[in-house]
Amino acid sequence: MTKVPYLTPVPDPQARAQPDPRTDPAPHLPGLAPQPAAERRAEEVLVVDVSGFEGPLDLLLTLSRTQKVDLMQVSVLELADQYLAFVDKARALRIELAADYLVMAAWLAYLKSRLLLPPDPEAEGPSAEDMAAHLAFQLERLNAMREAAARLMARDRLGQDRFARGAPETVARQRQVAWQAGLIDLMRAYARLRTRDEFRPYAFDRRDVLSMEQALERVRGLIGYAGGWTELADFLPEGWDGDPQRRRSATAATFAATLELARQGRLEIAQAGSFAPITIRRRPQ
Amino acid sequence: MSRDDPAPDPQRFPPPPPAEQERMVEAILFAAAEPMSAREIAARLPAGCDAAEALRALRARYEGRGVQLARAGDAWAFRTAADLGFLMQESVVESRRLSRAATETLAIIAYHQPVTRAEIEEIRGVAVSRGTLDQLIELGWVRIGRRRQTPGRPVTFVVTEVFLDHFGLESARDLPGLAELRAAGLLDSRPPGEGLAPGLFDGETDEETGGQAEDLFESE
Amino acid sequence: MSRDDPAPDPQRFPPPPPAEQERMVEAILFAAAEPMSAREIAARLPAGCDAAEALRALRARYEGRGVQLARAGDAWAFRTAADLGFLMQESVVESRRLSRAATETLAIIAYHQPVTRAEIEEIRGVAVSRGTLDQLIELGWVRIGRRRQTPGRPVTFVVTEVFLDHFGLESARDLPGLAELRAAGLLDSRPPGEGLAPGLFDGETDEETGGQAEDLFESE
Repeated sequence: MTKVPYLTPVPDPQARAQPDPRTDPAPHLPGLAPQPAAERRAEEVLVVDVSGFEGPLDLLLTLSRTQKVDLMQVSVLELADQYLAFVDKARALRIELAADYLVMAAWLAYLKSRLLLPPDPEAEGPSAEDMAAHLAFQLERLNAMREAAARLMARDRLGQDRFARGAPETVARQRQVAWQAGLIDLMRAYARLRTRDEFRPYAFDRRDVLSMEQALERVRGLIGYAGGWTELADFLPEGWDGDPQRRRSATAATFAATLELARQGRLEIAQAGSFAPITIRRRPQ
Repeated sequence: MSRDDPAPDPQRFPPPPPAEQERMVEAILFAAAEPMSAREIAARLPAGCDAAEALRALRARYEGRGVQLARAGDAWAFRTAADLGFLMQESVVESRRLSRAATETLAIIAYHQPVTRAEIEEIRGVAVSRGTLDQLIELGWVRIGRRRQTPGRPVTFVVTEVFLDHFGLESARDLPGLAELRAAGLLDSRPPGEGLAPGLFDGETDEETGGQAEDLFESE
Repeated sequence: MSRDDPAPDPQRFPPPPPAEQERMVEAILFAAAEPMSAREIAARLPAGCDAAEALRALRARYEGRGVQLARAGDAWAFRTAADLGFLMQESVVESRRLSRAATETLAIIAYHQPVTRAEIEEIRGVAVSRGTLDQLIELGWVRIGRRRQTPGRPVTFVVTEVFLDHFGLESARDLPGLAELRAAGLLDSRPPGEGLAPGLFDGETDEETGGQAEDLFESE
């Protein structure tokens, strides 16, 4: 208990805040007398460096090394004593120990008592020896992984001992697009087109309304034969120029159709003046 | 040179044998990001090495290999053998489906050739964009045929041998008609509730379709 | 299928002779910085080539040279010989030093893979911080493997080809001391007398592990 290797002296943070005379390059600055050695030592509080350990298992592994035996032969009883002594010391120094350190302490105290007492034939669960063996196994396994990590890191590593090509060449990617269309697509497309009319949503048959589609169809067919300027009224289908309602509908639809064809650049529209007859002709190509 | 003093120890050892020097130069040039001159290489080698000799040996060793030790001015670097440059290209074939517009246009040309643009538009009911026809021509599936001897002498479009080859057809006349398409079940993938009246499909030609339009027209 | 035809030409030619195939693989691998699998190499070679055979020949050719053909898992790459690393000290990439937690975690994953987070924690005796695994995954050394078919279906971690390449290992079976560790029973997934002391750690980390595993899975 007197010589505990895992208790490392760490300078008190408060003491560190003051200029350290050992490293201060100018200890003889006016007004700053060198600190007496005794005072200095008092400020260096002995602290248990728990933060240096990665948990109780790490601490146990470090402790087990002080037994200077192969980990296979480590005395778990002795280890339990060492650990409990560590925890006591930390408590005496009023060091806050994380909960898992205390859980481990409790478990080791329990294990120690089980190891010291004669085995209870009534007791259920693993024997104290099994538990001790498992703890030894855990320590050995952790130690083995630590050594494996060190060996791994000591290998000839890429970028440190082994090197990749310094000037890799770029591989040009040529992108080719293969357009996919099968005969089936073609036939489906055609079938879709030629049967489209049959799949138009159902509409009331409005006998006295000429649709723009119908007018478009008609004007498109006739415009090729109309050499010069022709009146719009001449394009109305037969039977649509008598009844006023029908004529109005036909005229509106035909006019809309000529506007559409004019937009497409297929014909030209002219009107001499307001309310004068509208004339159209095929656009000269 | 200040470079000479800090490492006097290598001088005490004899230089490595030539084969080893060659290995060293090989490794240095392989890892180098830039071409290196013989002097730069020598600076990295143990004292007493003959970089020029090692480079000569190395160059001979890579003679005829897939990679060559090339010299550019004063500097040396490994380069892919010129005849293998084609391996540095990776061709990625991306297959894309033809757009609906292109497929429909192609179908119309195949079924109605020779066909004018206006006729295509009439059948499709929408204007055909320039790009669509261009794409089909670029693919080699469509070419421009004779001009139609009608006012305006519009150009016509026809399908090509490449097209027939691609679609496995002997001639465009082998394309199945609507009745056959229906018989093959190709017309059945229709939205529900839009049942077909079989009689309507037998009219395959333009005229007959036009006739139907006329019927609609004059039935009142 | 019409798709089968587009590249019939290379098939018509016999594959290049083996020596030529070796040159080609040499050129391809010299040009690449990252390891390439035999399949990737084959995809760049003319049709009918035997990439595996060419790799074998090439590897023998570079035996003992300054540059070696190294294998990492399924992939191949040229790397400078490890004994010549001292010549390239200028090219050393200053890598961030890994924490002890990170190196231990890496070793545990390499030697115990596939391994769950709970198992890593059991071996180390402390919870694995999120940053540790993230760092290893970011380095490309560790990736997520299959889920373990146990309650909670936790994700497992495995090492990658990048890890093998970095540490100069042909496969995870070549990890130093693997056989001895296995013989000593130190790699057994379920050691004798399980559920004793580790229970101490399990209790506090299990739930968290479950949660983390979910996170990892969903962030994929």
